[in-house]
Amino acid sequence: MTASTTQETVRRPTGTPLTRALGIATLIGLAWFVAFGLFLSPDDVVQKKGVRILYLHVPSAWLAYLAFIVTAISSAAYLSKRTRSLTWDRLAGASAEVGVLFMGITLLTGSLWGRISWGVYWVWDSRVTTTAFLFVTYLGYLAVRGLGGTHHQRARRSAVVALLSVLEIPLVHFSVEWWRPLHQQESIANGKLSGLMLFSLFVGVIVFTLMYVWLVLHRQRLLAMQDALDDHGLEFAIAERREEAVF
Amino acid sequence: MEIRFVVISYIATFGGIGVLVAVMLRRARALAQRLPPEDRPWT
Amino acid sequence: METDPVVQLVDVVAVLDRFPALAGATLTVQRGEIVLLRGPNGAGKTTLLRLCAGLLPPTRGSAIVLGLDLSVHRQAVRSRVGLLGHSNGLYTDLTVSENVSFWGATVGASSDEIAAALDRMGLAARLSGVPVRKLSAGQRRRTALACLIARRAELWLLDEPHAGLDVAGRDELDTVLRAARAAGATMIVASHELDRAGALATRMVDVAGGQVRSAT
Amino acid sequence: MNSLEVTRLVAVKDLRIELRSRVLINQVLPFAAIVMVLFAFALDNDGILDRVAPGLIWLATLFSMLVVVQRSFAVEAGDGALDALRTAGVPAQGIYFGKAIALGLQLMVLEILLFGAAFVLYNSRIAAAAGIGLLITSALAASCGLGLVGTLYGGLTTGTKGRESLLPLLLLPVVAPVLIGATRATEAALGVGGISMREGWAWVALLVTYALLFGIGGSVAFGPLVDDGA
Repeated sequence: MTASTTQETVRRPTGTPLTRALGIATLIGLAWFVAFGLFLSPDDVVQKKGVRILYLHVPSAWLAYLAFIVTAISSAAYLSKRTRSLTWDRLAGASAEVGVLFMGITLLTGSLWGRISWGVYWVWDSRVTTTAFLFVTYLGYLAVRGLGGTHHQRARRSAVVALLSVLEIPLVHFSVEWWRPLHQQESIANGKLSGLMLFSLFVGVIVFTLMYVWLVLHRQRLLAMQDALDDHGLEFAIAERREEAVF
Repeated sequence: MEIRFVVISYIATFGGIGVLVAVMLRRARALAQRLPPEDRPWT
Repeated sequence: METDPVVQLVDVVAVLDRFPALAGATLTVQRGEIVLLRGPNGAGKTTLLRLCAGLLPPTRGSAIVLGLDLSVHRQAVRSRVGLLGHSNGLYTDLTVSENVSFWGATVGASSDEIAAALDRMGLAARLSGVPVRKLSAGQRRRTALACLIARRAELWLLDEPHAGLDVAGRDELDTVLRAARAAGATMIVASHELDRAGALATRMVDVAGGQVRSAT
Repeated sequence: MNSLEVTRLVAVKDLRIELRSRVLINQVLPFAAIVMVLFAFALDNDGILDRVAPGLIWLATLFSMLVVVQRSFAVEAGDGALDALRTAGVPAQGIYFGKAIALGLQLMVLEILLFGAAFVLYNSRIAAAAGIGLLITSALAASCGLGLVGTLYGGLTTGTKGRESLLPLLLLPVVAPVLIGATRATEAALGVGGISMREGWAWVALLVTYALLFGIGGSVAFGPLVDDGA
């Protein structure tokens, strides 16, 4: 490895040609998406400008759920003996972090949109409530990841908590649904959106998914570097510890 | 009011993601200084 | 002589929250031996005992206790060793006999066995109905040892057993340990009390920097 | 040593410790009672207390439960007994169900007091004779669920530094279905909130499902969560 390439990889430590291409595609997509979402698409007849928030809201919600599904699957993969690898654990953690971010965005944009369309920031609708619970649950998951211990201790503990959260979600969802059966009408399903609006939404989902993949890849590599650094610290600490011995 | 809310949404969303990306990349660069390249098998 | 090793550690590394408390420890203990670990604070004595008790896994190296590999069968090892650490592991709101019965019951000990355990520690008569909260430090230590006996521990791991006891308590403890030695118990004892524990031990080893050397 | 035997042993041990130390009676019950009184101050409005009583009862149960769970594991961690239980090689399922049973029973005592308090302070009355059965069944099912979940997350947050503050964050979102279900069932039994008796029983079914799911999940998860060494 030459000095110049080392320099290069230090400057872009978690990037590869593939992620760079992905990143560029995401950026172009985002520019396009913002242009459509903010300027090119028309106002909705009923929701007026409020519909532009939906272009953010729906893709973030989709991504948050996708992220939590990925967390659950990677946690299960870590716990299974055949596929036990810290890579799964880091993927679960990275995905949960990105998921929490997108879920926060979902709640924020949702309440702003609600203020415009319903006149209130918050309604105790079942979907909103479940989402809020999910948000808090995954904040708890991230806190559990930070509890310390060796890498495998962290991995096992957080994987178990992630799977327990999966157990919890349907229970919360059904009880809340049953508690408040009233639904706000779905804005997409009732066919009021024009073709261009639907197209903007579609672009949003695609671009946000690309962004998710980029974020998770980088975050996961960052976590791997962190773990590797800890391991090096351990090698060093063992040597240092052995030096201590004066018999 | 609507315009204001729309703008807030867009700024918050992309601002939030932007901050995460900036923090991540800065942290990655700091770590890379202290790690040999073989710990980054993807490069 | 190399017939019945109870503990066989080879180059064991054990990590506590990133810190390698054991950094290549090697130790063999035969049945019936009473090994004294000596060394400064932070040398790794407590971690060595906790490792042998199956409370933490070896990060590297091979650790075999009672013929079972600690990286695989820690659960099985746990039920056959007894660790008496800095704390006694007693329920302070329960009485002496309730504590001993509880721990005895975890291995299915009969009431006769529990009575015998109390008796051997001199706890049978007056003290058995007293809540542990009201006992002196020495009496608590004896109760904890009675729990080990009731649990039929084959290997005793004692971490600073004399710590926190007054002279009378230490004498009491020594009597009890000597009796256990006579009964053929296998023990690993970590202690700073070289004169007391040394008199008891059949062998001494030095622990320093997470490693073990035979004492010269 | 089979798990069933350990379950009995641990449950009896925990309840005996509770009887000796009287933490539930001397500290938790007065706390729950004062919460009920404070609710009355906060919601001082004609007719409101009567209507929201079921929710308040269960909310007070949840908050008191946090204290009871912490106590249940403080007993183990205090003198290193949790380490001792680990070294004893006792099956984790036994510890889990034993502690959950003890916790559930303590919660039932708590609920009886809270219902009594609602009866006196909020003037709550059971609507019909059929309400008694519904009330008892829902309280039983809810206590089981709460005991199982509380033990699970209590075990995770026991031990090393500063974990105790994590308990409410992890536990409160998970017990939301119990809060909803038990409150609706109690409303049906007390004849407030316009919930029919049949609907009340449906909520009990949810509570039972909850307890079953977390009983199964917890029996698998408790061991790995409490035993850190792997």
